[in-house]
Amino acid sequence: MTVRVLLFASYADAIGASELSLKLPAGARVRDVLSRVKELAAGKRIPDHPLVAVNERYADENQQVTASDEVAIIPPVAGG
Amino acid sequence: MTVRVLLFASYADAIGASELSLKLPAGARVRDVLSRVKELAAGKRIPDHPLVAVNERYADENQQVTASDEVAIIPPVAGG
Amino acid sequence: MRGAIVDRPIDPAALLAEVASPSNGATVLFVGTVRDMNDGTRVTGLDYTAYRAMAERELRDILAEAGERFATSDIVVEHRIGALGLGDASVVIAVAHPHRGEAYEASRYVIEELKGRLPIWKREHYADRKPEWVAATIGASSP
Amino acid sequence: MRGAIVDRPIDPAALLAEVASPSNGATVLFVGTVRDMNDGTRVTGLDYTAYRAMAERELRDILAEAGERFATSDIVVEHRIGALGLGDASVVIAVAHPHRGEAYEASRYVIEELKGRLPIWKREHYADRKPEWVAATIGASSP
Repeated sequence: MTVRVLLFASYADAIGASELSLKLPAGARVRDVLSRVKELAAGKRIPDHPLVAVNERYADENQQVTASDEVAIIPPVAGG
Repeated sequence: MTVRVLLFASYADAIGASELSLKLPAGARVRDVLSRVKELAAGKRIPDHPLVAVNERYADENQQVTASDEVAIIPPVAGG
Repeated sequence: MRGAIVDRPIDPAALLAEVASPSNGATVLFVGTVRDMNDGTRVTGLDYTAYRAMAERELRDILAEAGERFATSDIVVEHRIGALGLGDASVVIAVAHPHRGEAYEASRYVIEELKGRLPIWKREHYADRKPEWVAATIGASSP
Repeated sequence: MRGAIVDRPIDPAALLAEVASPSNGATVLFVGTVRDMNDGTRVTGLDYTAYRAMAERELRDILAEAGERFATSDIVVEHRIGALGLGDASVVIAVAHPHRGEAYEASRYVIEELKGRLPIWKREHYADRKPEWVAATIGASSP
């Protein structure tokens, strides 16, 4: 399946993209998405356990993802 | 000496005046001012120990007053 | 710092502008307004009266205390007196500070001290009976 | 209750008007503004960027929590994104309540939760070096 991954702010700058389409096996979990991102060139600039959201809700690394999900890797927030 | 006494809000309504000029002996204290006010017709409608200010500062009943002082008898405050 | 007893409507936006500064990151504005109910009785309006010279002096003291305690001089307060209708602002407090914690705490300090110390009284008007002076209601039941 | 991520200036007076009601006795307005200093460095401006759909959803959750916890539906929040200059308002929170204690507490709840949860980031511009993304600064050093 292909999963859409969003990157923001310092993470988008580090990877050089604000959106990725990653091919993953069915049944993949958030941690598998993160592993694939970290295999990219410059992927090492993303921390090992960043905040992640699936479909606009904070999610843990154990959560399963499906082809229609939107996965976002969230840098430390700084609103307000 | 003659001392100027200010009354406000419910106390002014009770006494029927917003200002009094009371003759008091030299050396009189706040408590003497209060006793004189309570001797007035309707003076019983003022509590025994109301808040008092002398020259715009809260004062206790033991404070001496002089002829140039402005004594105010202060109902429970309700600003804000 | 500025504190005043006024007998005209208060403009909250003007007080916000008065404390604004690029060295402040947080501004807290408190607006006290006339409620339509008090202790279950329908209120139609209020008259505020003050021992004005003392109220202004006491307000200056409170501002100086808040300024020292919370390390800011960007505090402005206006308390209105006279006849007020429902929803009218009776008191507005603007506090600006580099940091938000202190801005909230200074605002709260000023409103609590002001309610406990300013020689100001209010007479409530009701739909169904004669106006009455309101006794102090410091605490949970007061706005 | 209304929460929005906006890309235009925020009008605090409009938010005050939006929560006004004669059944409320207290309104607390929080305004977060761009400071000229952060950690001792001179700042000349900020860019805010957001994961906008999620930020709006998370903001709605925070408002619902605050509304339930403090028993009011009179809460309005706008967070601005885009390029902001010194002194510009980045976030404005208006809360009205019958009583002041709850108005202050609800306001504080919303700003703390918002700072901890909204997927919004800022890049600071400096007088003397290249812009940098600002790491979360929840706590005493943050406005």
